[in-house]
Amino acid sequence: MAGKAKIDAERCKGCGLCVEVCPNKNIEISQDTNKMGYFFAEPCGNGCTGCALCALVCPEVAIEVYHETTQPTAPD
Amino acid sequence: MAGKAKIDAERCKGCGLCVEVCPNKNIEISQDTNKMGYFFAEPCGNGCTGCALCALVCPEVAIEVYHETTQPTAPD
Amino acid sequence: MSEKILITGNEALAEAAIRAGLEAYFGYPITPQNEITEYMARRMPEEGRVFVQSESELAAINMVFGGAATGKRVMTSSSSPGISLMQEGISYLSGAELPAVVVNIMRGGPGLGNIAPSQSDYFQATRGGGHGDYRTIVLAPSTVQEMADLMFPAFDLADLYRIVVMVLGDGVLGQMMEPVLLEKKQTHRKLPAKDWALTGCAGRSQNIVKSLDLVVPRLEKRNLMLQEKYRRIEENEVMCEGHLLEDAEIVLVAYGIASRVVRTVVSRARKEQIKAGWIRPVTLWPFPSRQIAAAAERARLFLTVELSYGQMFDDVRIAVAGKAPVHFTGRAGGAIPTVEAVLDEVKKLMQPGKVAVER
Amino acid sequence: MSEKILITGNEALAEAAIRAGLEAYFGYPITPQNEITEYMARRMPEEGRVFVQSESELAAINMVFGGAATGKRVMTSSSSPGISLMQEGISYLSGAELPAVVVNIMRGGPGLGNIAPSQSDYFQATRGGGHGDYRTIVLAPSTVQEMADLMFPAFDLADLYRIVVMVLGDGVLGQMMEPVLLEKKQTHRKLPAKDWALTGCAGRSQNIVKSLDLVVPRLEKRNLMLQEKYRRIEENEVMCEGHLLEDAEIVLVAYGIASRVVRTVVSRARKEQIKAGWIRPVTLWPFPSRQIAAAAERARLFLTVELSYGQMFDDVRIAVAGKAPVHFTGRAGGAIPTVEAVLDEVKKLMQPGKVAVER
Amino acid sequence: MKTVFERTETLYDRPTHYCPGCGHGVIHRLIAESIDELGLQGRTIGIAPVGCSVLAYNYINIDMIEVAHGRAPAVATGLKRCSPDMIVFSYQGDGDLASIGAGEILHATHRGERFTVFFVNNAIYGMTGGQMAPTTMLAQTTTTTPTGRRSNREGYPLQVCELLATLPGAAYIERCSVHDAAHIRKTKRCIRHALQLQLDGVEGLGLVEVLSPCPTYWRMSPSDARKWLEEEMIKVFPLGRFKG
Amino acid sequence: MKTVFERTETLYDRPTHYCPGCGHGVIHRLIAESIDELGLQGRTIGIAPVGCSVLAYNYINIDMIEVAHGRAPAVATGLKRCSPDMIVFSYQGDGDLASIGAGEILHATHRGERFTVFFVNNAIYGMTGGQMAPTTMLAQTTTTTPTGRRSNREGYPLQVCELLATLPGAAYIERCSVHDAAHIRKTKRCIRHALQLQLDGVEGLGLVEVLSPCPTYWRMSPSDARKWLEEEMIKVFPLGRFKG
Amino acid sequence: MTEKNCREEIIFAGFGGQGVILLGKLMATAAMKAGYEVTYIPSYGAEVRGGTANCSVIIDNEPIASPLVTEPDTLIVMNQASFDKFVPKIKPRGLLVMNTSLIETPPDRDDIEVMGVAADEIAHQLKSPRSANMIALGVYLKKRGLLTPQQVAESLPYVLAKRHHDMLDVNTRALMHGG
Amino acid sequence: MTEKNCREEIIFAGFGGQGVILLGKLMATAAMKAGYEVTYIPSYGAEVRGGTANCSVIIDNEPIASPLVTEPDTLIVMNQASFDKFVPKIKPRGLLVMNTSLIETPPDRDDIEVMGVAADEIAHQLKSPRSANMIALGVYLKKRGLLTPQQVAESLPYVLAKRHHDMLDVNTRALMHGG
Ligand SMILES: Cc1ncc(C[n+]2csc(CCOP(=O)(O)OP(=O)(O)O)c2C)c(N)n1
Ligand SMILES: Cc1ncc(C[n+]2csc(CCOP(=O)(O)OP(=O)(O)O)c2C)c(N)n1
Ligand code: SF4
Ligand code: SF4
Ligand code: SF4
Ligand code: SF4
Ligand code: SF4
Ligand code: SF4
Ligand SMILES: [Mg+2]
Ligand SMILES: [Mg+2]
Repeated sequence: MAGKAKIDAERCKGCGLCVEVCPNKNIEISQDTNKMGYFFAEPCGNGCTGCALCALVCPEVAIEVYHETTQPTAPD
Repeated sequence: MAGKAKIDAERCKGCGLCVEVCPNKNIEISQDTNKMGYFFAEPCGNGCTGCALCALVCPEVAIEVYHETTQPTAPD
Repeated sequence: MSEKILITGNEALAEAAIRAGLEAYFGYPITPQNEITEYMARRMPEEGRVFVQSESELAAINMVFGGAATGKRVMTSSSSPGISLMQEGISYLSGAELPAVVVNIMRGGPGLGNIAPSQSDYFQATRGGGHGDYRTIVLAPSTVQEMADLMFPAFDLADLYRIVVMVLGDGVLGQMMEPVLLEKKQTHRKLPAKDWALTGCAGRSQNIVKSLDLVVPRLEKRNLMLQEKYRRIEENEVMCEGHLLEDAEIVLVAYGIASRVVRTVVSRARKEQIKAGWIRPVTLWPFPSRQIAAAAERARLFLTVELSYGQMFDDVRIAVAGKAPVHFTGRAGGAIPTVEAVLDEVKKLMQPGKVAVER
Repeated sequence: MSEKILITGNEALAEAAIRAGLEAYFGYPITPQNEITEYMARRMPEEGRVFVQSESELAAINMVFGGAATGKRVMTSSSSPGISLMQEGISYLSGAELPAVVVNIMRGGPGLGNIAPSQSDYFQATRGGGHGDYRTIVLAPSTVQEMADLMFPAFDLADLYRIVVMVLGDGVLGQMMEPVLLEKKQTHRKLPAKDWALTGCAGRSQNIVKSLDLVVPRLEKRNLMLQEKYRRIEENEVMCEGHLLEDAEIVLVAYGIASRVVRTVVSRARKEQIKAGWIRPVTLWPFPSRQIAAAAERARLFLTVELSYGQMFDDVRIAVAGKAPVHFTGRAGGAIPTVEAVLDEVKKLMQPGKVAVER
Repeated sequence: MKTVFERTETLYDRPTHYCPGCGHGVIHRLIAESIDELGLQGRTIGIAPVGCSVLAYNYINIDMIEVAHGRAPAVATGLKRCSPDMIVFSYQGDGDLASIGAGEILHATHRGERFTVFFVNNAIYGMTGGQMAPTTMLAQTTTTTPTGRRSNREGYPLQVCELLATLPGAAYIERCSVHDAAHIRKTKRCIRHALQLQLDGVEGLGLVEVLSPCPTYWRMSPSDARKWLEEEMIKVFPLGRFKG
Repeated sequence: MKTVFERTETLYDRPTHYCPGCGHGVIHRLIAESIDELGLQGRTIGIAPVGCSVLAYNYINIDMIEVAHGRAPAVATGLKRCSPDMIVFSYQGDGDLASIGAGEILHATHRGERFTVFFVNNAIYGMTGGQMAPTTMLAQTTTTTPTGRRSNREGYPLQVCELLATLPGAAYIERCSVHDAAHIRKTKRCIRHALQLQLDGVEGLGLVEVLSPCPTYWRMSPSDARKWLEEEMIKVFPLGRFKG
Repeated sequence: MTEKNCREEIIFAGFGGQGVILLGKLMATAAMKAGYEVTYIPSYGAEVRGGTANCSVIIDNEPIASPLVTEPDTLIVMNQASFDKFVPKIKPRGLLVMNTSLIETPPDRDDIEVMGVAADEIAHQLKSPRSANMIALGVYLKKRGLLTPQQVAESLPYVLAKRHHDMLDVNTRALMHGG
Repeated sequence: MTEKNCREEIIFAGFGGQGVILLGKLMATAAMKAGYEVTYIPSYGAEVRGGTANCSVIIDNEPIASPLVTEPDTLIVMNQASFDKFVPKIKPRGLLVMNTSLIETPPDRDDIEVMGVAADEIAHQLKSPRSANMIALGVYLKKRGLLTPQQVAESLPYVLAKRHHDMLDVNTRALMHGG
């Protein structure tokens, strides 16, 4: 695992776009709902590469992405 | 004289466009004013060919044109 | 006989307009009246009639201007900010004496405000928010049934007097549902022929629809004719309801949704031995000044209740003309006076020994 | 000391606005106030200030909205139909509490009407032709000198209360010339800092200029604050002139150009032993109700004179509150009541033995 | 004696209120003649704008309506949608159509409304006394551009035909001029063509822009005004067909 | 751990009121990031329109103003002329900019005003519940075109970039989209470029149109909405630079 | 209807997708068909999208003057936020029907009658997670007896959009369930 | 100014190009400079362009209340249409100055003083056809003596547009001419 996507469950609206975009199938929709009543997204598995595509498409800016190693793919 | 331009002096505002356009110098501006206070245009000379250019440019539609012979130049 | 259906005020109004013979609707979306525009978008083409979503309220009122000039029954609808944009157009319609119906489902203001109910456009509706000395007939329904029922006189009055008729509702009336019985088309009045309409001048002389007259005495005369027409309307077209006025010591005056709060207040007050009565203007212009003046002969005081900070209040004061103190209570910005608060106000005013001082 | 110059009302107003610190003018041509726009087109760039001929009145009032939000002194001017188009914008300015000056040089209406003088936009100006419960301060000059002089308090009041100030003139005042002494810039009042202005949030927290609040209690609170402000203005900012009221049996009430007709009428009436006096509201809102109520304690009757069919009449009746009959005389569509006609009306009303019946 | 030229029936025999040498009178005549030639007098509704031509109904003897400044295309939409069998045209100045009414003409074109617009571009606000119009030329002095129009403050002259021709809803767009006899003839053909298209039920809006002199506020003699139009205006507003 | 992606400073850390999958949130982010990258937070004034994004000031932490429906370009003119040193942008929907505000955007462009417009085209009126916009696609059903938009009644979808690019007053016009990550990146570059041009004092208006999904009133899942945008909308609204 | 002064004021509240608006319309329609006077008022939350939704219904055998409900006889509440907002408004001796699947705290009032129902769980068991609203309404109907669940179910076709008519059956079952 | 109650109400009327508006402004300016109170009101005819123009001037040594002139003390009239319109309004014992070059009929009132002047012809003779208005004003000034032609001429530079300052001399001569 080179990266880590942190999803704010309370900010998420469960649109599923991050799930769809993740090249590593590293996000899934939870069975639980948050306080707003949405089934939120949560990271799953260990495949995150820190590519930040999920954060890039998230309409709620609910995702932060971290990288363990030296050369991250920076979104612009 | 093949044609005849009839100018309604009371309708004329003396803009002089008919004078300028007449290929035969057949119109001039009078020394008198009409009831509205304009120095109106009046036919002069006998050169009118009935070409109706004067009527075509007159902003006041103050001119009617007649023709004595058979083939008038119709404006469209 | 048809059955009652549960329907929103906006839809009831729209369907009734169609049954009243509406031939063309022009409008621009705005909450809380979108149901009207959307209903028209669906139903008017079904009926083979005209529906146009205009690019703006300015365009809508001017499409109404054109449609009305052809002699067709036309209307537009909007809510507060959109109605403000129509003020020039309404003044033009009035000056040109074109019949048209304009619906305002009022929302909280000023500015963008919010989409909650309000009665803060009373001045605009009754005094002419546009320029010049003109009036529009203003009808104020208070139930969903009336949202429908008043559309028939709305179009009739417009045609009869060649005037703009404004139907003034609010967000609650537009959005709430009540059981409604919908009328068949019926014209209640004998209406004059529209010989002024623009239908092509074949076989007659030119018709001109206009409001300009650069010659002062002629424009003055036109204005005097308008004023004469307005006097006739004031004479003949006042609509008003009242209850328990025979012995009322306090008369509550309210229209539209506020009048329903007031009815409950009055019946509760009566239970507490307070001699209260109420008057509900149905026409806000012409205003039922005479009816209020009559009540003022007997009543000890008046209380006006509005979803605003006191607009109809002015008309009540003018009608009462000092014969009794006139008080006001109201809320705005989308808030609605509660039965409890108004009842408290009534009790406070009616306290034995309390000298009523005008606000 | 500078010399008097003979100048039109429109130009006097424009020059005074510049001296009062106007920083940006936005406007669209319309008769009879084109001299203002044209004067600004010439002078504002000379002063290095902003002049924009907008594409419409709608754009003009919204440019004013933007300009005002930066904290600059801004204004627009127009005449009746153009002012109708600004109603949404004025409601927004009021809701957002932006200071701005709007000049209306009224012309004959309704609709396109004509370009002759009129006072038929009184309702629109004083009651809010736009939607929602808002007020604008309305200043009504009656001489060319005052067209200039009132521009100083206009800008000051706008800034002091974060409110729209409307200057309500008419075609005669705009177009006529009188000798005028032009003031230097001077601020008569201590003005608050414009810490709400949009100047970039560097070094402070975000400023937001807005009129929306979807949360009803919050919008209601905002409205209550506005109402509180309006009460303060009613308390402190009434301007009014009166003459010969001590023993007046008949009080004539008129503003603007009509007040000058009335002055002549009153002095002629006095010559004929009629005890007449006059009141001239300078602020139409806040209306000098108290002054009129005071006069009503003594006077036998009131006569309101307007270039309309009775708009200020409502305010006079509310103020008099039944203490004396209030009569009205006026003309519109560009016509102006003559001294002779008004004097005749006064004589008729004051006929000994005649019982004055209200219109 | 054969009549070569006389006033057409639909044109009232009345003096106009226009200034000497104004272009409006000629354009009125061309419209009236076209109406008569197509036999439309009894089934046409004309719209007079706010502008010098506000009194057009005093000159053209058909059913007419006077409308708010700039809103003619919205009014025309109302008229035509309610009376699809009538021939509807608006007559609008450059202030009216291109400034305050820009939204309305754009959207009527956008919707493909089926009426005809006669757009009289005289590069000035005539009626209100000579202020800048959107079509005012660069460097042209007006009462609101006393030192001449400048592109960096007031922008460039607005080319209405070019703009509207980009919309699919426009059926026919052409720019003409009335500065001399030949162009007057050509303008007449365009006006008649536009009306004919409407008569034929062609989908979409027809617009004829007519460059027209305003000697008064150009502060020129009628003759000089025509020269200026020919030499200066046409450079910025090229004549020709832009659509249809 | 190195941070690859985090919320930019100028974007408030607050939940939005937008529907799941709405495009507005992404666009807000791109604007806020551009402002921060150019260091403009302290000298920018943003204009929120009337539309779903009316509350934009709750998300973007700069001085902001909320204006009447459609009038943002007029307000921006007032702001920028009075404060030429500030960076001024308007944020407008397709109903706001292309329908009721068509006159204002046209004239601000015509005059060559020097502010920036972010034009969010979602082919619908979101805020009022899904009515037709001028940019609604042919056959698209909305609450006011229940049987689908038809060209012969409501006209063709209005192409704003193409229209405004014809005006000399436009300095920079480009159409982008936020339907996938690559296009989101590209949109960000356009937004930043537009602000940079204003910062550089370039004469004329900059406008970035952003195609943006409205899953709610397209009545699609967020994912389907993105596909529809890519496959249908871009055909009618081709991406690319139209000016500058 | 023969009883005198039978009047019931109800507020239905929850978040956007929970179908409380539908409940209100359903109840109002059924009551209308049963011969009552009714009013129904929707009220959307402060937020444009999402957030909470609620509506008020009045059922009366006399004509209804004010349709506004400030102190409901009954509150049917589906989520925590609405619970917090509306519980204080219930009339003394009023009724609270609460969805215990999403509401954690018990009400801190002892002057009202409280009925908890795990509406979401039950709906899940019925294999119709979107019918939680009907479960709650069923509980209320069983308690109050103003209308029978059967009467209410008969109005379902009038308020449910055509495209959801496949849910008529399951909704009817949910209504009948009664908690 | 010492005389009491010196007040003069004048209407100037003619058609568009005759310069009656200028006369009004000129008279008002000169009176102002002489220390009088003055008002000047232009009034354009019904027609947008052309047609008649007129203006009213009041000169008073007291502050002027109503600036409107309905019955002038003096009418200075340059053409027939204006003559027909305004002659009936002149105050009894008032003064009429009429341009006989363009007005054919004599006034049918015997309660006013009439002064005819062939203003256009005289102006022609002075080689300044556009100065007919000044000729008429000169006649008036000679008659009324409220201000001298010289006083009035001194105000010419203030009211004449800069681009017409080449006409200052000839206009002064026309003013002095006095009919
Ligand atoms: C709402 C409104 N704004 C302004 C005016 C004033 N106005 C009358 S005509 C006109 C412009 C005239 O110019 P144009 O349209 O070019 O016509 P032209 O007179 O040049 O033929 C204006 C601004 C008005 N009548 N109504
Ligand atoms: C004058 C006026 N008219 C109408 C409205 C109602 N209204 C609010 S937003 C809107 C349109 C929203 O559509 P768009 O601009 O496309 O923005 P979106 O919500 O799609 O982002 C309308 C018509 C209003 N607030 N003011
Ligand atoms: S950063 Fe990339 S890999 Fe990691 S969760 Fe997000 S999209 Fe998937
Ligand atoms: S994209 Fe954002 S809002 Fe959508 S599911 Fe993922 S985290 Fe939630
Ligand atoms: S008809 Fe021709 S020749 Fe005759 S006067 Fe006219 S222009 Fe001259
Ligand atoms: S063109 Fe017409 S108006 Fe002009 S001078 Fe000749 S006749 Fe007179
Ligand atoms: S001002 Fe210009 S457009 Fe108007 S009538 Fe005169 S010449 Fe024609
Ligand atoms: S309605 Fe559409 S545009 Fe508005 S917030 Fe929802 S998805 Fe976004
Ligand atoms: Mg023009
Ligand atoms: Mg949109």
